Amino acid sequence: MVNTILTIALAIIILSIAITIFRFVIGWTTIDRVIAFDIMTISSIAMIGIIAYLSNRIIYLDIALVYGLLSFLAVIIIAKYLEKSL
Amino acid sequence: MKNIFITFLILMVVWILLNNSVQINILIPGLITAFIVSLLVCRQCEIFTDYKLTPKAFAYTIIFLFVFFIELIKSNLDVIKRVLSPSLPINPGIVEVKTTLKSKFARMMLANTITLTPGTLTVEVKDESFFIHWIDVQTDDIEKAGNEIVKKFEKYLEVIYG
Amino acid sequence: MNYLIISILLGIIILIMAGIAIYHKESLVAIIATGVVGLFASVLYLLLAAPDVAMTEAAIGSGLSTIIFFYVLNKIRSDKTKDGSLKTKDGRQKTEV
Amino acid sequence: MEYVSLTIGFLVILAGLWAIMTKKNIIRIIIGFVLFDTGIHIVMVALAYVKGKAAPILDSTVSIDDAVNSIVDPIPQALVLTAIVIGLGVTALMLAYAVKLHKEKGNLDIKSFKELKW
Amino acid sequence: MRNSFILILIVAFGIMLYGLFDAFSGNEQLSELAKYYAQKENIEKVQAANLVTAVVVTYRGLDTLGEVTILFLTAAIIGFFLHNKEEKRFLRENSEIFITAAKLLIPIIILLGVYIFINGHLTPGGGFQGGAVIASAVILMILAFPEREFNSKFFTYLESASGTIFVLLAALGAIIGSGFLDNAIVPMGTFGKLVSAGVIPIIYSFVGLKVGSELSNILGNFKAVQSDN
Amino acid sequence: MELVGAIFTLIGALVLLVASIGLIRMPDVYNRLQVGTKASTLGTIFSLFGLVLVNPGWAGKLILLIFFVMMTNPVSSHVLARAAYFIKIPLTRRTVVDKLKVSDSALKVKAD
Repeated sequence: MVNTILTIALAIIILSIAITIFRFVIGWTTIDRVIAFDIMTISSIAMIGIIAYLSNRIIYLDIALVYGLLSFLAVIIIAKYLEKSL
Repeated sequence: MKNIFITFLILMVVWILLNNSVQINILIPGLITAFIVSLLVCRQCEIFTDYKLTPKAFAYTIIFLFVFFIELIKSNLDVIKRVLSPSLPINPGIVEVKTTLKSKFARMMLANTITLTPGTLTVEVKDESFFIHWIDVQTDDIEKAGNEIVKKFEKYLEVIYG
Repeated sequence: MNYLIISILLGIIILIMAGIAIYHKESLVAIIATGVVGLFASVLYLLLAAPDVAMTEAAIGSGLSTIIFFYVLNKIRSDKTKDGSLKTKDGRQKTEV
Repeated sequence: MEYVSLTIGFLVILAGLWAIMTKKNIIRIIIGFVLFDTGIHIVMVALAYVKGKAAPILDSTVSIDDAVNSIVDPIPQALVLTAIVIGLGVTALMLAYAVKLHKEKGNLDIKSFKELKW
Repeated sequence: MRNSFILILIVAFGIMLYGLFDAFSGNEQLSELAKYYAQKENIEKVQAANLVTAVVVTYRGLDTLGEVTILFLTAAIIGFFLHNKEEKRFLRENSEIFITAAKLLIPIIILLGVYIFINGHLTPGGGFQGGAVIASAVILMILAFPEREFNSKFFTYLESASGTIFVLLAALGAIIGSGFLDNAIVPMGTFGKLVSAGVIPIIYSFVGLKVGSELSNILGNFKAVQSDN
Repeated sequence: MELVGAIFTLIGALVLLVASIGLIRMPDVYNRLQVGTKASTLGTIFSLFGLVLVNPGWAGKLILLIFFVMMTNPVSSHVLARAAYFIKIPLTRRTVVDKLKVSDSALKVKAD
């Protein structure tokens, strides 16, 4: 039962990532694309958490931590690049 | 000195949470690492000086977290309502509010809280003015907007950080 | 556990992103798309039971190399605006190199 | 699942090769190289997968006694791990050359570098 | 015209890859070498719970040494190519919020990096990933405080020191133990705990420091070359 | 208890879906940034909190992850909004007031 619900949640997250990709493709400005990138990485963190539960390995959560760190850094560096103050 | 101690304490808590256990053979490398790291970065850890180590501050931290979570959930109901309604009821604008907080850390917490609560997003911080993008502008007066957005968190942060 | 459908969806995402990385006309978007390819490849490694590789790909292949790309792009752009061959109009960024 | 991953890997390799061969901008060529690299890594990890087995890290879910029958192949994973780091080094080196070339000629079009053309 | 030739080439390459794909029929069990590595007595001899780490550090330890050398050469060549004296540039001030957040996050990120490479024999991760995380802490520092000078000399010394210790530890294995990179030169500890697997966590820590300082040097060089416009 | 946690996770996933829909529907960059940041942060927090309820043994790392997301995501969106305002991405036509433009000296470039 729990596994079924979590699998459905995983599918919904993938769907939301697909919708975000639509914004990434048509995005009007660069900032829009960066927002889409941010949401994709944040959603991937939730996705990795659910995959970790379904595989029953706590060690997968380390990867989610690294993900969170690097998405933060990438967004900051893109913003500073756009401000021309890198 | 107090800075190094607070940094060390925070790093120890992070280490225990990372390892997810409190055995002695995990704690000892953690102690060494946290000590070295807190000595290495102590040049820039003056942000923790403002935290008051009193029971009252601790109690207010918990109340603040509670209020914050309620606002977070309210904000998302708000966002969901706005996104899913067909007419897209938005009325955006950038307003200015004033804060009296001095401590850097408290100001960061305030900005983060503003960003995560209903319909507001911090765009620029300059001295004591916060410029906030508000998705549903009700007033453009500095005082009234301040009452609407900032006051409910400011009173807790003032007690916690002084 | 059957991850088949999830891996197919991830594969479609990766291929779309690779297409954007090759064919989009702004270099900045191409670089972000390359980073996203690395990111979802890392989730795919996780499904293929290789957490070590997933962590390496997330930290190095998708994180640090994107950062280095941005430094280089910044360097190239700043030269270009200096000799005035590619002026920025108000607001819209021209980042094509 | 390993078939799907293998297909994705091969397609990404072809996309990267296409970018390397057709693009004129040096930055795009380097992007093609990165894609090629990622594709090869996906292929190698997919070849290491064993049906229905867990990651090669022993803890409470994978016991030491039954390790042979319950883990996937660790050797290609170790090779890919080193290959990714080397890939970063190669990419950084190529980008450094790109900066140098840009300083020489003022642009990055591959057609304007004719000195080594025979 | 030229593109069509390339297309034909790509299609030929694709057909070749399809041949590989066709011949592949999923693995049902491990290969012979992997079976040898996964046997109980061999795992107990090396004592690393993470078999990938066991392969990287002990069985294929020389590869790791060569790889670290390649990274060192890359850093040296990039430093040689891009060396510029850093000038003062006028940058826009950072947001105060971002600076405060960076001050809070930098120690936590460094601690995360140390956790990753100390636990390399128990959890996924190890020297290379931990080094990358430490390098990203350094880049966060560069981004948040652009007016501070990047101290590349410190990283050079750290890198040489940890590289030397790595080689010395490996050679010590050849002198005391049974061969180059033998991990039984210090007490082994109990399997699955943090203090176990002999010399593996120590070697991986130094690999992590070395990789971290090398990557930081590369990034610092790329930052320094910005300023000559 | 486990069922409650699973339902929490499902709600989190739905909130993430709302975030992506909002990204499509909103009219300008700042509104998209608002919706994106809030909904994605809360969606992730809900999902991870649901996993805490499902499997209390993992609480340590998951709480650290929640803390990390809560600290970094608002900061990155603030920096992004600042950059967007600085490079003069226009606000939508439905904007009623822009106080920042009045005191625009805050955003003058010092040199360059």
